[in-house]
Amino acid sequence: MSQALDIVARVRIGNRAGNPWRAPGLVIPLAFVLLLLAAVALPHWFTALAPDAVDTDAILLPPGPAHWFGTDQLGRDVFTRVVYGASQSLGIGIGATLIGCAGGVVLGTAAGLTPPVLQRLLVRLIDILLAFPEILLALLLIAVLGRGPTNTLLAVGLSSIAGYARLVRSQVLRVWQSGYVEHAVSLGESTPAIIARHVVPNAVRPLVVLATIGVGNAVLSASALSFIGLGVVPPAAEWGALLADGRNFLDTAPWISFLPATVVAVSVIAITILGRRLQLLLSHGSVP
Amino acid sequence: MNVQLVGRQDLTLAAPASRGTILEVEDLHIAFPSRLGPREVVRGISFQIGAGEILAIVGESGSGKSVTARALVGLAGPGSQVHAKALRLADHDGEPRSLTGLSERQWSRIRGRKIGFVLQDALVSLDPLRTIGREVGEPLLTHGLLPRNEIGKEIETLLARVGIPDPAVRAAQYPHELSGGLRQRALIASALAARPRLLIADEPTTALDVTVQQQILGVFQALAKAGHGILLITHDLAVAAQLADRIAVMQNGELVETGPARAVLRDPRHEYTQRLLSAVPSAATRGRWLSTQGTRPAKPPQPERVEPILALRDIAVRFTRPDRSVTHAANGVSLHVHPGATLGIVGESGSGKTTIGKVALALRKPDAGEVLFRGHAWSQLSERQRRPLRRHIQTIVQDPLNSFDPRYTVERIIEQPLLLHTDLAKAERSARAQELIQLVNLPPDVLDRRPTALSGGQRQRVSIAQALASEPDLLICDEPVSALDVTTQAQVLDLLIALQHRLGLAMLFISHDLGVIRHMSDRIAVMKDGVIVETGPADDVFDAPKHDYTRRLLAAVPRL
Amino acid sequence: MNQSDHPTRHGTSQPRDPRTAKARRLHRRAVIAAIAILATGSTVLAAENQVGSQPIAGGTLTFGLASDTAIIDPSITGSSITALITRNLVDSLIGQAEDNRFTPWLAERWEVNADNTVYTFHLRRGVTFSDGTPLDAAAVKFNFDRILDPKTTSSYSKSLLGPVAEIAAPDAATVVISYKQSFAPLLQGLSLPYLGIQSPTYLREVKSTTNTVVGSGPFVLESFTKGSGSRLTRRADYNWGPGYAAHQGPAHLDAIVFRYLPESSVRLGALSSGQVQAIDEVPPANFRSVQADNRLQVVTRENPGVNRSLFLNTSKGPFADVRVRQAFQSAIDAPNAVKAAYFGSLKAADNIFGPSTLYYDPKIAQSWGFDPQKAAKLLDEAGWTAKDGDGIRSKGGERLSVRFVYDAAAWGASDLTVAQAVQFSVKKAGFDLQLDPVDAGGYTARTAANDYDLTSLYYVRAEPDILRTVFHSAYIPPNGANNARVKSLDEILTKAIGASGDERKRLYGQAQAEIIGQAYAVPLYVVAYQLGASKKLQGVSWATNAKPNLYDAWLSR
Amino acid sequence: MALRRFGIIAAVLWGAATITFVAVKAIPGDPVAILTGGENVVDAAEREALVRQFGLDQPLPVQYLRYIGQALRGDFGDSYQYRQPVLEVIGEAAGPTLQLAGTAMALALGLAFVSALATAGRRKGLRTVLAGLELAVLSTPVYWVGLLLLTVFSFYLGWFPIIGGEGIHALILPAIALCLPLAALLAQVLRDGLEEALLQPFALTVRTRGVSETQLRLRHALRHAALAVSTLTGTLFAGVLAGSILTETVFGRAGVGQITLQAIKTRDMPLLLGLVMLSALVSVLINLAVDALYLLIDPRLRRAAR
Repeated sequence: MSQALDIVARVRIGNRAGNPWRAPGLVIPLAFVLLLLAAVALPHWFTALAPDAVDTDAILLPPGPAHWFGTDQLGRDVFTRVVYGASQSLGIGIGATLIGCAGGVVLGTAAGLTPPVLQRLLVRLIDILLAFPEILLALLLIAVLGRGPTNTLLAVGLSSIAGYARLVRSQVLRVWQSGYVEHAVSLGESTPAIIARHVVPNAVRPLVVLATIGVGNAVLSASALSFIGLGVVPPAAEWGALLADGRNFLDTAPWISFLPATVVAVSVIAITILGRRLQLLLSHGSVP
Repeated sequence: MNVQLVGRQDLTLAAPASRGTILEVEDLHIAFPSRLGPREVVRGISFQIGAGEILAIVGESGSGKSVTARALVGLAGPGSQVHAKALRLADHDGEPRSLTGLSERQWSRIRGRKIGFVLQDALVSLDPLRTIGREVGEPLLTHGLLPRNEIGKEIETLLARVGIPDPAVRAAQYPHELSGGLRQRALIASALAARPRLLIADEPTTALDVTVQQQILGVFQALAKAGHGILLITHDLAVAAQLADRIAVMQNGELVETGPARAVLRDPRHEYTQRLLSAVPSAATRGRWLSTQGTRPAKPPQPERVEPILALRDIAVRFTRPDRSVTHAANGVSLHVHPGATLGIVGESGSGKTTIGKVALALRKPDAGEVLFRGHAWSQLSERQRRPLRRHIQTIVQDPLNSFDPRYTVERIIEQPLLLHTDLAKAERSARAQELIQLVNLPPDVLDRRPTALSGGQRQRVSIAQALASEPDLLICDEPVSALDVTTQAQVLDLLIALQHRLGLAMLFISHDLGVIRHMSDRIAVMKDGVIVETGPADDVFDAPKHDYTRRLLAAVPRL
Repeated sequence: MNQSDHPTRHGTSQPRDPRTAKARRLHRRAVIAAIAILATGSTVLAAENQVGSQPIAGGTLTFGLASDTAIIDPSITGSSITALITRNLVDSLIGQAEDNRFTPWLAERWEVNADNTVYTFHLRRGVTFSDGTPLDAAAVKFNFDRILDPKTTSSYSKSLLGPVAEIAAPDAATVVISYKQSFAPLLQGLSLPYLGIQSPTYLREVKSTTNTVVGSGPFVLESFTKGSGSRLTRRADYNWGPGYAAHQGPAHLDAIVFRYLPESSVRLGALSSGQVQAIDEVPPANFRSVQADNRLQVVTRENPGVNRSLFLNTSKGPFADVRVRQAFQSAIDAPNAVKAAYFGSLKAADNIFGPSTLYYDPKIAQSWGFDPQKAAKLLDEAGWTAKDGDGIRSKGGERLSVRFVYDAAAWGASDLTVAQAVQFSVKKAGFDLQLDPVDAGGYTARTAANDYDLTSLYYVRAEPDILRTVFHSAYIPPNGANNARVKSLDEILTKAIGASGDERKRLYGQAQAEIIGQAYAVPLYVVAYQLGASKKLQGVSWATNAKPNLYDAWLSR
Repeated sequence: MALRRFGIIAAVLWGAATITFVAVKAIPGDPVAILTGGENVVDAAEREALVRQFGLDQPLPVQYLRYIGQALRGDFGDSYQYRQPVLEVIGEAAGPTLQLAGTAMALALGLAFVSALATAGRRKGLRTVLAGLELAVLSTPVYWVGLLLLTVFSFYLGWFPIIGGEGIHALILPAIALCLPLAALLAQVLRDGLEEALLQPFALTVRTRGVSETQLRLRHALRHAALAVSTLTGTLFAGVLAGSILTETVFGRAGVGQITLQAIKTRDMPLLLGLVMLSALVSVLINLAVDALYLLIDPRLRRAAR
C-alpha cells in the first residue's frame, strides 16, 4: 500500500493548530514505541522464558499470571514470542523501510537529476515497477530469494523502492526549482555542492515522515507474507507468523492470534501516529 | 471606465437609493482563546456606514482590520468571541436589525443577501473548479431569489453591471481563464448578486496592477453612487485616499483616528497616522528618511562618465509556452548600472522586469545580447568561470523565505557566502556574522533562530545581511519590500539607502510600486511587455513622461 | 486376487501427506503401481453400524475441502482431490472393495494370463455416458490410447497403465490389454478414477478437458470452478454401480457440492455450524471437540506402509557419522511432539513401518526412543564436545547444524508444529536443526543435488516391499526417494522379493532393525486419514485410495 | 500525444514482462519437476516431450523472444498447472475478483464519503472516534479482519453463510473485509482534502454568500478533495487485485488472487507472466483513467493538456 503512501502521509489526523509536542496523542505512542524498541534490544528484560521453549505439558493454556498471553500449541509462552517477535517484525519493518528509502533516494534522485535521456529511462523504470502490485513483487522476490527473515526484509524493502523513488523524484524536482537552489547558484555554489547540501537533504525531509509510517506498513506486509506461507521460517516468532499459526486455533485458543494481532495493530497505530505527529512538528517548524 | 448601472431595478433586489445609516457598530470586541486566556484582537471599536458612503479602515497587518470585517458577517473564525454594544444592519426596508446573538442559520440569511463580501485576490477567492457564471449565480440560488431558468440571464446582467465585456462568454469560463481585473470584477458581481445594501471589500485591489486597480476602484465608486454602503479594508493609504469618504486608522485592535478622508490625510492628529503617512515613499520623500524624521545626508557625488558596473546590451529572452507559442519576456533591452548609483526598473506584472533581474544575475541566459560586468564578459562566461565572480553581484528578493534553505539557521544563512568566498575560520565567520547582523540593525540572538520564526521585515534584513557578507559591488533587488507593511517597508528602504551610502553599492532596483521606485532610484527604466519604453533620470521620467504608457501608469497611481 | 510377491504389483502410492492442503494439488505420486489399502478398522462410520436405518434418497451433501485441484480431468492429473470428485463422475473397468477384493464394474468379468501380460475384459452392456454415448470397447480403447499419447501429457494415469504393448477391441464388448513383460499392478490401477472411462464423443469434441469431464458415473458434473469448488448432480438413469457397493441404481444424494475451504478454522466452522456436512483434514486442535460434539463424528483411517519419518542423509555432513545419527534419533521426543501437534488424534510411530504393515516387527519399539543422556554421550564420543552460548555443539569450529529441506506446499500446519517440537527437542541435545522450506521444484533439485541433511516423507502401502523404494540404492535421488542415501540394504531388500514365509519375515525384520539401529530414519507418527462429518451423513464407504466414496452415502433428516 | 501514451503503455508492459521473465527464470530448481508434479513419475521420453511442448529446451534468449513475440499476438501460452491457455485461466478468475473488488471499492467509497463529509472540520468528538477507528482498521492485518468477520458473522451469528453459492450473500463478508482498510484510507484522505479545501480563501467567499456548511462541502469542497481521492482510488483499485490474494484465501473464494498465489507457489511461468501483464495493464489503464478524471474535475489542467 505504500504506493499510495505519499498521499497517505499528507493526511493529518490531529488538529492543525496547537503545539504538537503538547498533544496527549504524542506521549502515549512515543512511550509505546520506546517500549517496543526496548523489547527489540533487551527482550530478556521483559521475559525470562525462551521464545522457542517447547513445553508439551502446558499446551494452549489461556492467559494467566504464569503466561500473560497464554501458551500456544507447543506450550510456548505467547507473550515471550511476541516480545522476541518484536525484534523480528520491527527489524524487518525498519530494515525493509531503510532499503526502500535508500533505494528510493538513489533511484529518485538519479531520475530527477541525471541527463534527460537517462532520466527518461529511469522514470520509465519507476513506472514499470509501480505497475506491479507491491505484494506481487514481494512474492516474486521471495520465490527467487527463498524464505527467511532476511529475504522477507529484502522482498518487502525492494518492492517498496519504486513508491519511495517516485516521491523522492517529485521532491527533488520541486527542490531543484526552488528559490533557495537558484539563490545558491547566485551565491556561487557549485552544482555538486548544491545537490549535496540543499537538494538531497531537503528532498529527503518529507521521507522521514513517510518512512515512519512505512515501518508500520512494512510490518503489515511482512506479516501478510507469513500468512500466505511465504514469510519467515519457523520457529521464528515474527508477528505475522504468530498470527498465521494461531489462526488454526481461533475457536479453541483465540488468544494465540488475538493478543499478537492486538500488539501488531497497536504497534502500527503507535508508529503511524508518531509519524504523523512528526510531520506536524516538521510543518510547524517550517511555516510561521 | 464604463460601469453600467442599468440592472433590473426590481423593487426587492434593488439597492435602496435612500440615505440613512446602513451599518452601525458600537464598541465591538473580538477575542480569541489562547493558552493565556482570551486574547483581544479588536478592542472596542465603533463606526457607522451610511448609504452611498465608503468607509475605509486602514491598518497594517495584525491590526485587526480583517477580522473586524469578517465578524460583521459572523465569520470571525472558530472559537472567536464577538461582543458589541450594538451591531445593527439596516434591512431592505430600512429598519435596523441587530446582528448580535444570531444563529448560524440566521447568519446565512444575512450573508450575501444583506452584506456582500469581496475578498482579496480573486484567483484564490473564486472556486477554481467552477465557472464564473456558477460562482456569480450562487447567492441567487442560495437565497432562492430567482427561479433557476432566470438565473442565467441575471448573471449576464450582473457581469455587465461590473463592466465585464461579453458576459455570456465569460460566464462559461473558469477563473484561471480570466485576467486579474476581470476576475476581481466577477468576484464583485458575485457579492452584488443578491443585491445587498452593504458591501465589504477586504483588500480588493492588493494583487492588481495599478492600471487595473484604478478600474476596480472605479467600480466601487460607481456602486457607492448607486447607494451601496461600502466598507473598504486596506493597508494602502493611497487607495483609501482615492476611494473613501471617511477613513478610520486602526492599530492594535483600536481605531486611533477616524474622520473625513481629506481631514485625516491632510491633518493627521494621531502620532501613528502621522508615522504611517510619512512612511509612504513618493516624490516628496526623496532625500529624507522614511522611518525617522529628518533629511538624510546627500549621496556622495558620483564621478561623471564613469564606466558602468553592469551593462545589458540588446538583451532578448524568449519563453515557449506549453502550447508552443513564443513570448518575449525581454526584447532588445539595454541598461547600464553605474557604481554607487541606483537604477530602478518599474513595470506591471508580466512586463519582464523580473526576467531582466535574472539575466543580470546570470541565472537566465539571454537568447540574444550580452551582459557585461565591469566591462568584461558576464553572461557569456561558463558557470565555472563566473562562480568566483558571483560574490560581486548579490540579490535580494521579495520573499527571502524562498531563497533560504529551510533547514538553515540565520547564522548558517549568513555564513553561506562566507564559506564560499572567504577562507575564514569558524570563529572568524561567526564574528563576521555578528557584525553583519548588527549592520542590518538586528539583535544578535536572531542568529540562532530559523527564518520561519522571524517577521517579514526581519527576514528581509537577514537577506540583506547575507547579500552583504561577500562584500558585493552590486545589489539586484527584486521587489524587496512588496510583501512588507508600510512602516516596515520604510525601515528596510532606509536601511538599503544607508548601506548604499556607506558601502558605495550600486543597485538594480526592481519594483511595481512607482512611489518606491521614485524614492529609491537615480535613474529609472519603465518596462512594458519586455521592452524598455522609457528611460532617464528619475525626476525627468516622473515629472515629464515622454511615453504614453508612462503617462498612463502615472495617472493610475492613487495619490495621497 | 493374485497374491504373488511381485515387487511392483501392489500398493497404491499415496500423496505423502493426507492432511495438508496443497499436497494433493499436483500429482504427488510416488512410483508406480498399487496395492490394496487395508482397512485398519480403527473407526467405522457410525452409520455403518446402525442396523435398520434405511437410506433416504435426496438432499445435497456439501463437502469442505482443504485443497483445490487445478484440473478436473482425472486422466491428466494425479490430484487426489480430482480423484475424490471424479470418483462420482467416471466409472472404472473394475472396482476394489475395502477388503481389497476386485469386483466387477464396467467389466462384468476379466481374465489375466499366467505371467500377467495379457488382460481380457468383458464389458457390461447397456452402459451410457451422461452425454448419451454408449460405452463399448472402442470407447475404452479410445480412453487408454489417449492416455498413452504423449501429447495428452498424462503422467500419472499413464504410469498406472504401465508399459502397454497393445490395446485391442476385438468386439464391442471385449477389451484386451497386452504387455511385453509382466505387469501385475494393472487391476489395482484400473480401479482408480485416474483410469476411469470418459465419453469418447466428448473427448473428441472438447478443446480442453481442464474444467470438464463427461463419464458414466452416478453423478454428472454441473460446474467446476477453480479456487471455489464443484457441483455434482445425480444421474437418474444410473444402474451400473460397482460390485462392492451397498446398493444398485441411482445414488441416494441429489447433489454433491465440493467447496474449497483452505482455512482450517473456516472449514471447521462451516462444519460445526452445519453449513457443510463433511470436511477433510479435521484440524487436530479441534479433533476432541468434534468428537465430543454429538452432532459430529470423526473417522480416522490409519494407513499401513512407511510411517511419517525423518530420513537422515548418511552420505555427507554430520549425519555421515552413525553416532551423530543415533544421537539425533535419541534426542527427539517424538511422542510428545506428536501429542502436541495432533492432540492424540494420531499415534506416535515406534518403527519405520506402521503397525498394520505386513511383517511389522513390534520388538523394534524397545530398541530406541527418547534418551537425552544417550544422545549427549554419543555426541561426546563423536567429538562434538564444544558448546556455544545457545547450547549448540560444535567440532573443530564447525557448528552441529543440520538442514531439513521440505516442500513447504506439502507441509501442513500440524507437521510444522511437529517439526518445531523436534527442533526444540534436538536443540537441547546440541543440534541446530534449521528448517529449510522450498517449493516442489526446489525440493526435487535439492534432493537430486544432495544438498540437504534430512528430509521427510511417508508411503501408504501394506506390502513391506515398499522399503525398497525408500532404501534401495537404485532409488537414490534423482532416481527415487532414498533420501537417506543408504546403500547397505540392497542385498536384504532384493533377497526379500523372492523369499517366502519365515525367511521373508526374517529379512524384513533385519531391515527394520538396521534402519532404526543405524538411525537411517527417525519415525515420527503413523499416518491416518481423517474425515470430519455430520452424523447425518451415513453410508460412506472407502475407496482403495483411502478416499471417502459417496455413491452409497445419504443424509438422514 | 495518443501515440506517445501508447508507447509508454507498451514500454511499461514490456518492462513488466521482462522483469517477470528474468525473475521466474532466476527461481532456483528444476521447472520440469514442477511441470510433472515434483516427483519423478515420468520417464525420460515423456519428460522430453513436456520440455519440448513448453519450449523449455530452447536457450533462454530464444524462449524470451518467443514469449514476447507470442504475447504481442495476444497468446500467453498454456498454464503449466492448469494445462489451459493462460488467457482462459485468467478470464475465468477475473470475473469473481472484479465482482469482489468492484463491490469492495464501491462500498469503501460510500463509507468514506459519508464519514468524511460528516466529520471534516466539524463534530470534533465523532471525528476523533472515526479517525481512531480508521487508524485501527488500517493498522490491523486485513486477513485478520477477515477471519474475525467470518468467526463472528458466519459461524456464531450465522448471518452470512460462506457456503451457498456465488450470490450476493456470499459476497458481502469478503467485500466488507476488503473494503474496510480501503474505506479507512479513503476517508482519511477525503477528510483531509475537504479540510484543506475548507481552509482555502474561496471557501470564505462561498460562506460570505450565505451558503450552508453542507452545501459548501457538497458543491465546492468535494470536488477539490476528489482530486487526491481519485488518484488514491486508482492506486488502490490496481492494488485491490493483489489485495484479493489475502481476502480470497481467507474466504475460500475463487479469483485472480488465488491463481496468482498458486502460480507463484508452483512457478507456473506462463500464468505468472500473464498475471503480471494483466496487473500492469490494469495499473496503466487506471492511471489513464485517473488522468482523464483529473481533466474532468480540474479545468485548470485542461489547457495544459491540450
